[in-house]
Amino acid sequence: MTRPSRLHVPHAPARPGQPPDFSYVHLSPAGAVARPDIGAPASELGPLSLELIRVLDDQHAAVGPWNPNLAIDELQVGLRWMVLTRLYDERMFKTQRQGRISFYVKSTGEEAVSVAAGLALKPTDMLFPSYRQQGLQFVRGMSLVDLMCQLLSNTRDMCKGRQLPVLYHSKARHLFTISGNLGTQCPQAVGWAMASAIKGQDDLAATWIGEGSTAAADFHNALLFASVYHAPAILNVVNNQWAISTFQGFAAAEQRSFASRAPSYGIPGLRVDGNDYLAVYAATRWAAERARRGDGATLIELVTYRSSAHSSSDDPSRYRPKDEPEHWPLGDPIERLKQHLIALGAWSQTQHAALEAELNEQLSIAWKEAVGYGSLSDGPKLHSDLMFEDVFKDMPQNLIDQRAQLRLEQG
Amino acid sequence: MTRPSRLHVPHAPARPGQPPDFSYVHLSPAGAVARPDIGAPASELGPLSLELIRVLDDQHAAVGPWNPNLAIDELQVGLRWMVLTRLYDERMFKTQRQGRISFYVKSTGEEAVSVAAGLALKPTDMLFPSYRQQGLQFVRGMSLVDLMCQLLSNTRDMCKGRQLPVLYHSKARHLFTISGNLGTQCPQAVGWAMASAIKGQDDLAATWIGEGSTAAADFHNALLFASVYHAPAILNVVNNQWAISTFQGFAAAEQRSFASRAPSYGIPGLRVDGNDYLAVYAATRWAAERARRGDGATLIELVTYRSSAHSSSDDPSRYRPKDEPEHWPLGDPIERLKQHLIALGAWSQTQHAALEAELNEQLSIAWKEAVGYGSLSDGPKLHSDLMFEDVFKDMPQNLIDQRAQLRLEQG
Amino acid sequence: MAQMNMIQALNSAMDVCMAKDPSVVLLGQDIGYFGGVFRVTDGLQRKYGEHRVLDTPISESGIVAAAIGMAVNGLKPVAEIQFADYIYPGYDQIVSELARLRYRSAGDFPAAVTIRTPCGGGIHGGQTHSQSPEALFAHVCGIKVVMPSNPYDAKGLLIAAIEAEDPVLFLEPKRLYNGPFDGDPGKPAVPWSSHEKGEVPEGHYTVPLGQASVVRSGAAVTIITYGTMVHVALAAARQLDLDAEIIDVRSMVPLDVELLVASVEKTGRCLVAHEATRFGGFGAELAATIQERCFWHLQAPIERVGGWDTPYPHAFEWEYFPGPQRLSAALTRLMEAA
Amino acid sequence: MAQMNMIQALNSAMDVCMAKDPSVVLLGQDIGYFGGVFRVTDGLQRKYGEHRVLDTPISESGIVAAAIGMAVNGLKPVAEIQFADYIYPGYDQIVSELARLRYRSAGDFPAAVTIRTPCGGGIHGGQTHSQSPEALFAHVCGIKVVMPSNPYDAKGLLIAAIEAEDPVLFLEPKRLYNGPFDGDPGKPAVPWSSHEKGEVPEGHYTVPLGQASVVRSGAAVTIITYGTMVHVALAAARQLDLDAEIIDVRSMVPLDVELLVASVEKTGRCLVAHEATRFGGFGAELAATIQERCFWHLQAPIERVGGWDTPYPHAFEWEYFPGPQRLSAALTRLMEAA
Ligand SMILES: Cc1ncc(C[n+]2csc(CCOP(=O)(O)OP(=O)(O)O)c2C)c(N)n1
Ligand SMILES: Cc1ncc(C[n+]2csc(CCOP(=O)(O)OP(=O)(O)O)c2C)c(N)n1
Ligand SMILES: [Mg+2]
Ligand SMILES: [Mg+2]
Repeated sequence: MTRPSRLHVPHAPARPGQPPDFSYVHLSPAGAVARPDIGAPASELGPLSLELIRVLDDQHAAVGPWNPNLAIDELQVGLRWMVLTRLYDERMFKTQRQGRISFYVKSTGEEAVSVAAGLALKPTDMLFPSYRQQGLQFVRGMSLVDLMCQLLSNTRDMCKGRQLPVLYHSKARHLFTISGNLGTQCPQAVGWAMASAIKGQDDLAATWIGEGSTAAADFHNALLFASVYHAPAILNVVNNQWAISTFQGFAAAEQRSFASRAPSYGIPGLRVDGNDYLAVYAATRWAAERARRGDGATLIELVTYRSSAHSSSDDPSRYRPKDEPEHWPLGDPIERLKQHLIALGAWSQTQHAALEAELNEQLSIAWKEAVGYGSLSDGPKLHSDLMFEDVFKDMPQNLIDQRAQLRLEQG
Repeated sequence: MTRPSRLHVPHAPARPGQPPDFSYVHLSPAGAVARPDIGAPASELGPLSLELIRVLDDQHAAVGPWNPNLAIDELQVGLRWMVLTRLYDERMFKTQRQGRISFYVKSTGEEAVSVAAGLALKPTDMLFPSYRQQGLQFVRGMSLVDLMCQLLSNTRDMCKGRQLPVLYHSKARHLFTISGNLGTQCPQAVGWAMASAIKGQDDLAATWIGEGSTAAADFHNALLFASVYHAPAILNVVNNQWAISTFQGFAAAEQRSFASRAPSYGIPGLRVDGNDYLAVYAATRWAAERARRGDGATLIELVTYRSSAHSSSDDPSRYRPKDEPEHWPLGDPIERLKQHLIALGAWSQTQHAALEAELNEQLSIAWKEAVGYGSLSDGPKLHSDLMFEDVFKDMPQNLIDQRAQLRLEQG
Repeated sequence: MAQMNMIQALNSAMDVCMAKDPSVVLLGQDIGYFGGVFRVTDGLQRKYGEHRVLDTPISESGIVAAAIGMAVNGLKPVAEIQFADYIYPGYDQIVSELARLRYRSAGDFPAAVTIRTPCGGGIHGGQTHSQSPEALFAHVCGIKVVMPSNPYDAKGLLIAAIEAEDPVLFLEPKRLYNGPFDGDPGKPAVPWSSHEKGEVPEGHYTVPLGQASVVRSGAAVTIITYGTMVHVALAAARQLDLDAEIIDVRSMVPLDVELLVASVEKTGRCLVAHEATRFGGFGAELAATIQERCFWHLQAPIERVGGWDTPYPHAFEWEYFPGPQRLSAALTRLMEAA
Repeated sequence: MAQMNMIQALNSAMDVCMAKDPSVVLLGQDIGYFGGVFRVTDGLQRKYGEHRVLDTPISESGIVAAAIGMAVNGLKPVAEIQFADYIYPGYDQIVSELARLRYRSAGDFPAAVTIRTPCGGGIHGGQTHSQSPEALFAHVCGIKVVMPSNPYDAKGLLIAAIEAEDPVLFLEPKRLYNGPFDGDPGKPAVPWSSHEKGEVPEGHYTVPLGQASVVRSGAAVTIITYGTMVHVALAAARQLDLDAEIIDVRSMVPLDVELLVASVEKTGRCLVAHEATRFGGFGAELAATIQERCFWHLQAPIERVGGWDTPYPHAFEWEYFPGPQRLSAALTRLMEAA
């Protein structure tokens, strides 16, 4: 240590006490990025990984070649699910604060990422989310009560009490079981897609991973296998700028976008405004059609911002400026779609307030029902015998014995 | 399985019985690729990862901006080490066939990859090779006897009998211990380089990995950490077209070069004619200077061809055309440097034959000495007590007991 | 019945399964065109096509992850890891994912992947081609662990593994591929054709997972072992002319505890042996369980024999390997203990 | 002496080492600016600069590999894995590389990396924030494995680990970070300040690796355990009013066999307990060794208590956890056996 270190250490753009700074986020004007043919070779699509696909402009109009031209009612459905996602998040976070559930993760500010993508896909496409895409659960028709019961680990918990809150799944709705281990779902999704191709199915697999988690080797594996076998998959990187306290530069994105990882594997990479409902929808559609044609996988980087804490265990004021969220240059996805609908004359503040009231009412009713099925602390509880099931298809002797032992312990 | 599979399955360009086909190897003419400033930002260096840096042209002249302008004696030294590498490989392979050593790996056709790079670096730069860069051992001054003793696992084996043949190391010569596990050395090299930067050292780390092994997650980790911390490292991908029976397309290179993996992490990627001594030398120098200036890592893809079997356990005629080696478009690295020297009037066939005779004589003498120190089957043997050493710094009780037990067993 | 070595028996198992069930697919490094570095998948790509026998990149974690995804989408993947020593890059996908999917999804997303991999030493492979990592998987809940000791069991167990609805780690003692091996490298190699377990039916049959087998019955002592060591134990018992009962565990998970207990209750003495490193090896679980269950029947402490607590060194292969001598010494201690 | 909880004690250990030796560097996810999700590295980046306390990408294999390279280049890296449950992506670099470098290079390239990671359950973390993977490392030759049960030992062992010339896996029972825990989640939390082992010297001292400690001496039975379970064992012995000798293993590798043997020879009865899954757990090695060494002194079979052979389920945390009741039942069996 005689000479000073010349190691490069990435610096978060701003820490507490400093002014927020998003100058590092490269923006393209809405409508400015070309929309290549769906069948174009990946080698011609490099620029898409560096520019930013946007549809909604500052005047709330939908512009440019990526405009998916959705019907009014489709837009309203999207808005509804996004609002539900946000209200659900707020409600459940509060519930955690009150000690009713052990843990919670909000997706505030990232609702378009899941809702728009979810609606752009077919119901039989298989989804492999991370823990921050609850919008997918809603658009796939999961009931509020079912989701809440999972959070409560109660007698109706789809996971039979085995998973942390928010790690939902549904076989019927083609929603894969969410892992607590970051990144593992990505190459699994590619494997699923490979099987789809082998079986001659029309279905694709879509997966979501946080930008911080792209550092995990599994992300590389996903790109690699998708590249080799042209798997019909969509790999979504949700770049919400933060991985707990660590900013995106530590996932090797100080110099290049996450989307640009894809072209180096011969896969198109699209960098998309993740807070622009229409852009997310359009990019997902483009990638889905490409996959269904047999042209393989696409990586979509969704540039967005995690406006809340990482989880109920986190306090972001320790590592980023308190007012950083307000400075995020891509705005709020709900507000933007809402203003677009208002600009189209198809929505109003009154309607919006009514929607919120309606959904809040639904949440209250659902919550009442859900807690009736018990929680970790009160009410009916799952039988602890369940702990020994599903380790294997058939329970082996050691688990039968241990189940008996536990029953004895419990008197 | 009702509909036919639409999975894409990469196909080797040619299998036994088919005519060799290297049309997939994209070539640039010698001298045609520009040599950017060493300090140029990675974002401007994209094309270098797709073109092919070459210096020696078909008339055996050194041309273009990448010509390192080496002195005649430097070229002769390079030739000498390459010839030694080849003769050593041939001799040791035969030895394996005769049952004197248990296993061997040749680097035939890839001698420039290690010799030119080794000579372009400083002796204190730390090298993290794979099992196919024996040229590095020679240029770093390892003695023939020492290397042979390792192959023989004899009483002078630097590994004390613990490693398979060819997994050499030397602390004094800054040659890291070679792993049997593919790819692990790459992120280790980056860690070494990070430490170099932290300590303010001038030394860099260089590592070599086979193109098939770039599929290993460790390769991604190496790029990632090199990118984040601007580690002074050179990551060499030795693309010798084959990974045992598997051709390079299965490492996701059907559509893009291996070098192009680097720019997506903000690192320059150079695609280099690996059979062109001068091109390898010049590219390594460029990357080394860049690293020493503090501009971080470079990935160098060395396009070459594994002309022999994968190892002494392999029979390539089972999976590729017998005459494939003769069709390799980039020729033989030794022949090319030799012809260049002849064209310069600084070498002759007679001199070459004399060199071979001299080196063969050295090999004979060294081998005689080495076998004198024993082999797996004959002569003096390592004491089996050594098996229990170096598991830990100090031998724990269980190993002391087991050593005693073995001594008893042996009577 | 046909004569098969273990390679042929394993090949036949996969052939039978692929013929019967179109959802069975194979994937792994060099397994397709080339038929695998040990030729276990030889001819299967030619027969079933390259969409059912997939060559893969050199990424063990990618292979396991892809197999999981395929299984979730209704295929029955059989993944080969070229050597057990190279399974660790895939350890996370096996331990955190494959083994836990059924559990965490309450039965909704099981993934019945079979992972085949050659293990064990005795072929001068050095420390990276000789390992026996069964203990590192047996402790993980949710994956079955199997190791055959002969061609008949190999085929029957592999078919059972592929047909099982659980993930299975299938360890193949590579030293037994071509013939039984009694631990003496000096002796000429013996082919399976000279062994009764080299008689293998051509068609479909299973050897159930979770059942140990009595390889030889006896009254003086019980030797509990598996894989290559089954043959070494036979040789040691023969050498000592000992009336040993030798049990081939076959399935480490689930473990056939009752069979082991019954034997030790009968003999009162027990030796546990495996090739893997002794400290923290699977033998510890066997010894711990046997002493719990058979304590009052034991006439001597249970002996545990294994590889030493070091990596498997290239030059000391036979000093490392727990051969007949090490077994005999332990058996002698065991019989002499009063 | 100062009062420290385990977090402060660990922080102080690193502080002492960094102040003394400029080659000590820390790396891990969120450990720098933020000070770690459990705040174990709080303030160290501010004090020693961002070139010695490095935030890293979310790649456990990359972290271990980089630490190896740093160690080879003369630094003394202390890597944090955010939860032990997330160590598996780094398993290959630990098992195939870190643990074997000294061996395969015949002593030329040792890599003395310390890997710190919080382990164990009891904080409602579900199956991915509760695991105790010590057995998966103890079987691997070449890496020491350590787990403290109190702040005093935590600091002394961590300094010893960082100063050791061998790689060390340092497991931190996260349930003990803020106070001792006797296994009853209903009771109010107790801070370390009320415990004698919460008295921790500010400066440098070591607790040697490889030495177990007698936490409480007794004559009736020996309880061998470590981590959180040390406190549960104390509670169970108290509840049963049993003259139990309780041994805190502290180092699983190397293991202080003689201390354990001496105790069991004295008491003639032995219970082995840990939080990890029982099957194939480290308790199996303890039980197997004790029965080998103490067979003639044993008056009853060794009892083994652990977590069940299932993943650690979120809703059944306390039914899974081997609490005082499970221990008491085992102790009662053990004392009643004749
Ligand atoms: C393999 C693994 N390593 C570490 C963790 C701990 N961890 C949980 S969330 C998180 C940050 C993830 O950030 P990012 O991928 O950006 O997703 P985001 O939370 O922003 O949605 C970390 C490090 C984990 N769950 N799994
Ligand atoms: C992790 C790991 N997986 C598999 C292997 C088996 N293996 C040894 S060499 C090899 C092929 C490597 O090919 P490549 O990286 O192209 O290097 P080359 O042999 O061509 O120099 C394989 C699969 C291994 N050694 N390590
Ligand atoms: Mg993030
Ligand atoms: Mg190769």
